[in-house]
Amino acid sequence: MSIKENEEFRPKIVAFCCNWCSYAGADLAGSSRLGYPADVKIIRVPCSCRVNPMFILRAFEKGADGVIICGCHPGDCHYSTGNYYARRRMTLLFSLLDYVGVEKGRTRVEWVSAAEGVKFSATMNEFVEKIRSLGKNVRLEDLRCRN
Amino acid sequence: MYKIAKANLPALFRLIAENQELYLPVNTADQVNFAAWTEDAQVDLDKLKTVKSPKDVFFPQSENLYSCVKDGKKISIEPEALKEQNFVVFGMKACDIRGVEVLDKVFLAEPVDSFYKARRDHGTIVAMACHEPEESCFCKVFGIDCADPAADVAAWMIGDELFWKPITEKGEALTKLAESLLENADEAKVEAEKTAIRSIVEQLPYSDLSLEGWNGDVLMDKFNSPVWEELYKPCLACGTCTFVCPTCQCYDIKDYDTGHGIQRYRCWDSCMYSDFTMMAHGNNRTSQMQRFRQRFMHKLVYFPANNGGMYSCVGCGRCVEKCPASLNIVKVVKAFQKQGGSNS
Amino acid sequence: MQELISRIKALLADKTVDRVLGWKAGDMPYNPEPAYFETEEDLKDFVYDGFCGANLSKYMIEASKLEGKTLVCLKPCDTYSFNQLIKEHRVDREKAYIIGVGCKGKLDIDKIKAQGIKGIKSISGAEIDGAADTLKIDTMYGEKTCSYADAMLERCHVCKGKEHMIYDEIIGESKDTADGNRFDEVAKIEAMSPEEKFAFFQKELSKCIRCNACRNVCPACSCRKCVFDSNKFDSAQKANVVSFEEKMFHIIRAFHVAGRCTDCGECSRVCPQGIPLHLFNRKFIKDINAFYGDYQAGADVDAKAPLTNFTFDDIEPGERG
Amino acid sequence: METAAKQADLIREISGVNPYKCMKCGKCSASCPSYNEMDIKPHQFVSYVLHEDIESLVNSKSIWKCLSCFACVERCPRDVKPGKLIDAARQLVVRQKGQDFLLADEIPELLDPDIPQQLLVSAFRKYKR
Amino acid sequence: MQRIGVFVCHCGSNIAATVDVKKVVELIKLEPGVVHAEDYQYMCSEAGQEKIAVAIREKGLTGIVVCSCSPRMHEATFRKAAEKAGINPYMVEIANIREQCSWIHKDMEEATKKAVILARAAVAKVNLNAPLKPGESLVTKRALVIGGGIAGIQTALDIADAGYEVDIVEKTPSIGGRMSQLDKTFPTLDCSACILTPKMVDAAAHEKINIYTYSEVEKVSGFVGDFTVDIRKKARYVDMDKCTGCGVCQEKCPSKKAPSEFNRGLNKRSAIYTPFAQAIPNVPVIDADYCVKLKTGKCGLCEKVCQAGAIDYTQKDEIITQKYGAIVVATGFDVIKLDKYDEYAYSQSKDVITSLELERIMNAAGPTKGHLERLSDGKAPKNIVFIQCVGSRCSDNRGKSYCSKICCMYTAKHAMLIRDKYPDVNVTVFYIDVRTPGKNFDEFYRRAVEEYGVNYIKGQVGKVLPQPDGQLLVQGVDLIDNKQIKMEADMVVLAAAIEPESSVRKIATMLTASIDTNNFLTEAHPKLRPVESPTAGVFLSGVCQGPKDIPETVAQAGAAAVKVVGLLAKDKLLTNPCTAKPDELLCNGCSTCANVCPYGAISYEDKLINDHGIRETRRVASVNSALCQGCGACTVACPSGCMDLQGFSNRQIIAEVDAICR
Repeated sequence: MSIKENEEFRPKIVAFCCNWCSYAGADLAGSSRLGYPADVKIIRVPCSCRVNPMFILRAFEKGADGVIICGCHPGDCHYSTGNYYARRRMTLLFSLLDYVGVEKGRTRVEWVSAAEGVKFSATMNEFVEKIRSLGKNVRLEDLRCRN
Repeated sequence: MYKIAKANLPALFRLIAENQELYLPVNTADQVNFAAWTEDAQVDLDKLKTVKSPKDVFFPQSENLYSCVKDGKKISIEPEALKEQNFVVFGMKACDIRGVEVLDKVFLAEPVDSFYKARRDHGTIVAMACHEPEESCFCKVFGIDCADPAADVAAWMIGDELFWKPITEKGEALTKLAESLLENADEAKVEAEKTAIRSIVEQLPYSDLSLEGWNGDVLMDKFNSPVWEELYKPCLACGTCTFVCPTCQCYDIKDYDTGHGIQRYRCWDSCMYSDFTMMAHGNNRTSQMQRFRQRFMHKLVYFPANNGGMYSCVGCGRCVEKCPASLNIVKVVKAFQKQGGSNS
Repeated sequence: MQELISRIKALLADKTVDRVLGWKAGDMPYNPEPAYFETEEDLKDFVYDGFCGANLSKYMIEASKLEGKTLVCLKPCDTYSFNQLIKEHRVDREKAYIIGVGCKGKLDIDKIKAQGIKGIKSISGAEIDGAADTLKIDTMYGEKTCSYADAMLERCHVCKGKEHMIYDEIIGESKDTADGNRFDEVAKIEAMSPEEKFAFFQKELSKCIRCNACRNVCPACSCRKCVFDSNKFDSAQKANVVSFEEKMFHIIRAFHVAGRCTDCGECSRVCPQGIPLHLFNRKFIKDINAFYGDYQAGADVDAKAPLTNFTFDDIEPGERG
Repeated sequence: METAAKQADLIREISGVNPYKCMKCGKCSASCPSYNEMDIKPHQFVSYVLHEDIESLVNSKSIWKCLSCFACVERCPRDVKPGKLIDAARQLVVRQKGQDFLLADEIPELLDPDIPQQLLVSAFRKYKR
Repeated sequence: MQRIGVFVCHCGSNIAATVDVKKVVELIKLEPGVVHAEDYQYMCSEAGQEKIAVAIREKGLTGIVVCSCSPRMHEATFRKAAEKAGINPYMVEIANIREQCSWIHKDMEEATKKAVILARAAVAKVNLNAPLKPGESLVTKRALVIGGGIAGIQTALDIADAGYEVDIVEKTPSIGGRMSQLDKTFPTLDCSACILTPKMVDAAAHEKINIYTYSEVEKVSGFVGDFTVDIRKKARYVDMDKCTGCGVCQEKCPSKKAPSEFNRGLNKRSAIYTPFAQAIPNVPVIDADYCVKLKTGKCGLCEKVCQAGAIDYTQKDEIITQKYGAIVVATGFDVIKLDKYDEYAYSQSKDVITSLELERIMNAAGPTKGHLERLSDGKAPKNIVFIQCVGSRCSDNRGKSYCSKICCMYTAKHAMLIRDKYPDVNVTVFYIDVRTPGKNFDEFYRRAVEEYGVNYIKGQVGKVLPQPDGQLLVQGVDLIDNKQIKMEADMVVLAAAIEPESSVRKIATMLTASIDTNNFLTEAHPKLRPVESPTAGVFLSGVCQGPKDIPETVAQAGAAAVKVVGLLAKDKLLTNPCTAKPDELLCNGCSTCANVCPYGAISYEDKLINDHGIRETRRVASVNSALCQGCGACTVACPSGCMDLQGFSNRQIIAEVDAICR
């Protein structure tokens, strides 16, 4: 790690991207050279509906500072309905996380199509910015995993 | 015999906690449990029973055994340090102290559990008599005198005064530490209190519970009794009874991946759980009836058989109060009585 | 209660049912336990009073596997759970003979004890027939009283009503004991700052001993093997090692029963540490109602559950309804 | 004294316009009613800002000839809005002049309610020369 | 424990310039399970693949991680390579260190660090990978083409010529599409009808082609090789078998107030109509909105005059259910609505028209019988102004951000044709750029300028003002002369942007084919798979994928047909083995999973289960792996974690999460 990077808080961010739209959108951002911070690491899932709340909590447990889920736009799901289920699940989960005092903004859902490299990059930049402003996740981490 | 005004207790606690940890009953979100004393802890000495027994002071619900630290493909092992600091447990009741004696049988016998032993060696117990025993108590059944608890220090809360009697060397040392706050007292009030408590104990509904039929060579008879088939049915297979119990000592050993290595820790387990003693081939107790039977057979038959007749129930009554299905060891004992002491 | 017992006897006698699932008197005035009765002789211990709070519908999962019919006594709120279990194919309606028993609010012994009443020898006023407004409690430390309403379980203050959702017959009268808004407590927390919310739940959950009573009593938590007991998610945990695990457990448990929880309140009733666990479930219920329209799990077996349903215009995660 | 680059930045900031978006179609100049009065044409404003020649802009006749009709703003297909650039240049001049504003009571009493707020503001700037 | 080999690709300098590949190799070697790691210039090359094969042989690898470009690019390549070398192809995972690392990060240290983490996550996943075997599904040897324009017709013809059955579904009463509305075509000025009509006839006559006109796709289910489609055949009120196409009904029909769709509403047609003379099928339909009989019950004239007795007022919509192996979308385009472009006075003056309307005016079968005249007064125009890029290349919210591609050329065509036929008419074109990439395109445009004297002005029109005398005042700018121009015109032609046909959204949703923000269907890869949708078995033909001219459309139509034929030629398809799989011992039988399955792939059965010695009959879920597409909705719906997704299992994803967060 360079000294420069040490100075500021570098969050750990997990992005779950559906294979068909958002992962392709991330690829397009890449081939269009639309940058976003290296703090974001993408996990490819077939569909946003594959994202189990357990995965999200697990990420926080292990020290993630933000989790974002990206899927196809409503109506465009490769599997017709997956993102609708994901939307309801995440709506409820995020609301509960807010309710137990986890800062709003640590979790986010964004619909990014395969054609939206610009949106993908912009979303990630925005999200990283938000997480940086929120600081380290201390409310949902397992202290044993601290470095 | 010494005494200290109730109003001075905070000063006493502060003094004790100056250079050692002090555990005592603390109210957190309306529930009283043993916890470390802090300046803003809501100490509650009036509550007869803490929700959990204080056994976790000596045998924590979970504790690290050692850590494996990973560096590339190299792994090194870092043992967990043993307790080296002295500490005081204030306000344990006679039943809880018996509970610790039961744990001693398990953990201090060969092979000695070094984690437990270190805690026992460094802990000083201030026992408190039970001012107003309740209907769920049945310590008398196990020969425990809650009016005169024996530990490093015995204490009685009588009116606005706490009476203090050192018993052991550790107790004397603690008394010396607290000297400035203690004043001499005579034993008359304490004796009166003991008499009062004992008379209440006599009236307690469970005090006449008979353990007849549980001693001697009854293992197979009890084990094969059809009573279990009926008794277990309401059991939800939760671990409430186990986790509030002062004598349950089973634990599981698990690994936690911290990302930088592995922490091997042990944590309380419950014989009520379906994965208790789970092994590669499955589980040696496959039904809830068997698990239910195990718990009570252990308390009333197996443990005494191996420990000179010492039951591993102390009659604290926590399971009586907390079981979600209103099951408890008293109902078990009574059910066998009803069945008519069929031990031939 | 006599009417109930004679009816049960009749149904056992004419072999309509093979056994009865009800409550057996305990050795304290307040600790009856769920029990099976197979003969008239057994029934002498049968009791049904204000302390029979246990929701027997979950026991019907096991009873459904037995030969013949089981008569089960269900209070109005228990019938929601039973319906939900039918919906999830966990109980067999054909194996159940449901007597809808009357309910006038169930009692919480901890609330009575919290008033400093101890050494209880007997309690009168908790009987189901002609329940009194005031409980008379005879203790070793003297005669005490306590108002019935003050001794009621939290859930009875937000009673879902006196109607049974499913039954074969109803015996006894019920009363809607609601005297508060079900979502008041949730709204109070929602209004807190994130720091306050966190502190509140941190404090409550710090008491959790992971005894699993809440899960094991829950009619919605009917999994053969809970994710927290299996290695499917690498999530098998037994003890509260650090505060995260309690949060993980309670958040996921609430999520797993979201849209399925009938708000029967058993989790809060049985928690040995008095954690208000219903606050999790009720938050989900409140959100579901606000986001997707009013939904009461267990009211209608055929209704589509909110988490297996959707509309194109559902609100987006993070938005407020 | 501000450098040209700083001034160009200021213009971009005040106007909120990204001059790089311009595709040089000329629709602004095609729409402009004051086109013939102007020395620097609306579409050229963009390249002056791009080339950071703000000096010429603030000294041009154009910034005072612009009627602030916003036809170019309305019709620009690329959201570049030359009218806003012109207004920004005007503002630059006004700012340099100091506290030389119209007083509130000088605002004509009878105003067409349909006139956009922004038009009024830029008109005041313009006529307060 | 797996024996994992990690292969780090330089991708020339694409990766290696930003990611220190040597460092990645060095660090990844420290991960548990990794027994081999190396880097190479191009892993996807023959030599690169050979390196993988050698390592598998020599080091006994059981799992492979390739750190390279997106798995969407080369996952299949490396899986094949692994399979050839003897290990299960699903033991390969890709760490995407190009698109999602080297290409978006500038700092080498940072990018390298991230690449190592991504590789670590892939290693963690492979550690838990299990060999998977694809299942097989049968292919229905029939294709569906949605849209009967030139794209659809050409695709259908090419598929049918290869010997497969094809159905065309066209929502209007005739096939032909937009091309049938055109008068001439660039850059050769062929008559559009002359080259289209034979194709239409061929299609209609082809024994393998079945055309459903006046029909729409209603519902699509299934998956590649086995789609089931409901087609709604709208009530035509004319018996297709009986009608002889004599046309008497249309002549006699008293209701002649319906705007002609074919002529863009410039004139009227009868309630019973064929859209144009060469319509195929040559069978009219009755427009229920205008038919007096259907509206009031009176009239019935067409029935009386029809000697064939083909009129049937009682006809109802009919649903046809058909199975297909492949579906081609060829839904085409329309021009945008111009209501947001007030400045051009399109809605104020009849003489401001779109180019497509001009096509109809110029066409002999059009509203003016091919005479160039003003629609307001029928007079011959003297000055015509063409305005380019109306709604194209706009980044405001009024128009489209893209270039419509065909306008420059058809405007040159129009200008040239007008100057050719009416040399005294002045033609002015306002343009931003003239875009003529295409064979003989620029030559064509230059001819318009040089030979036909069309006046091209670099600049835009700001506004068109209709004058009281009916003339149009055009105010524009000449950016070269730096002059504002005010000129009179008697006709203004707007090159309005084109956009995908509005019905495509619904169709895309039914097909679960992805669609971009402009409603163009997304191709599987912008360069390498331009005629395939990311949804397997769905192909794209024509403008539904992006603006195109006719030759490009025909070329793409042929390409799509080849893809379809390639698919239909197979008897069986290998199915994706990444499907859901229940653990019967954990199943509660609650049906929650089945309730969220979009494919009806989950069923329940009563099954004797042996759960560690406890034998009982339980209601348990079972997954039909041929139907399951592997979305994973069920895995999250399942509370006990009994349902898991192969290839993306709970523990695999958790391992990735752990590796990333550590």
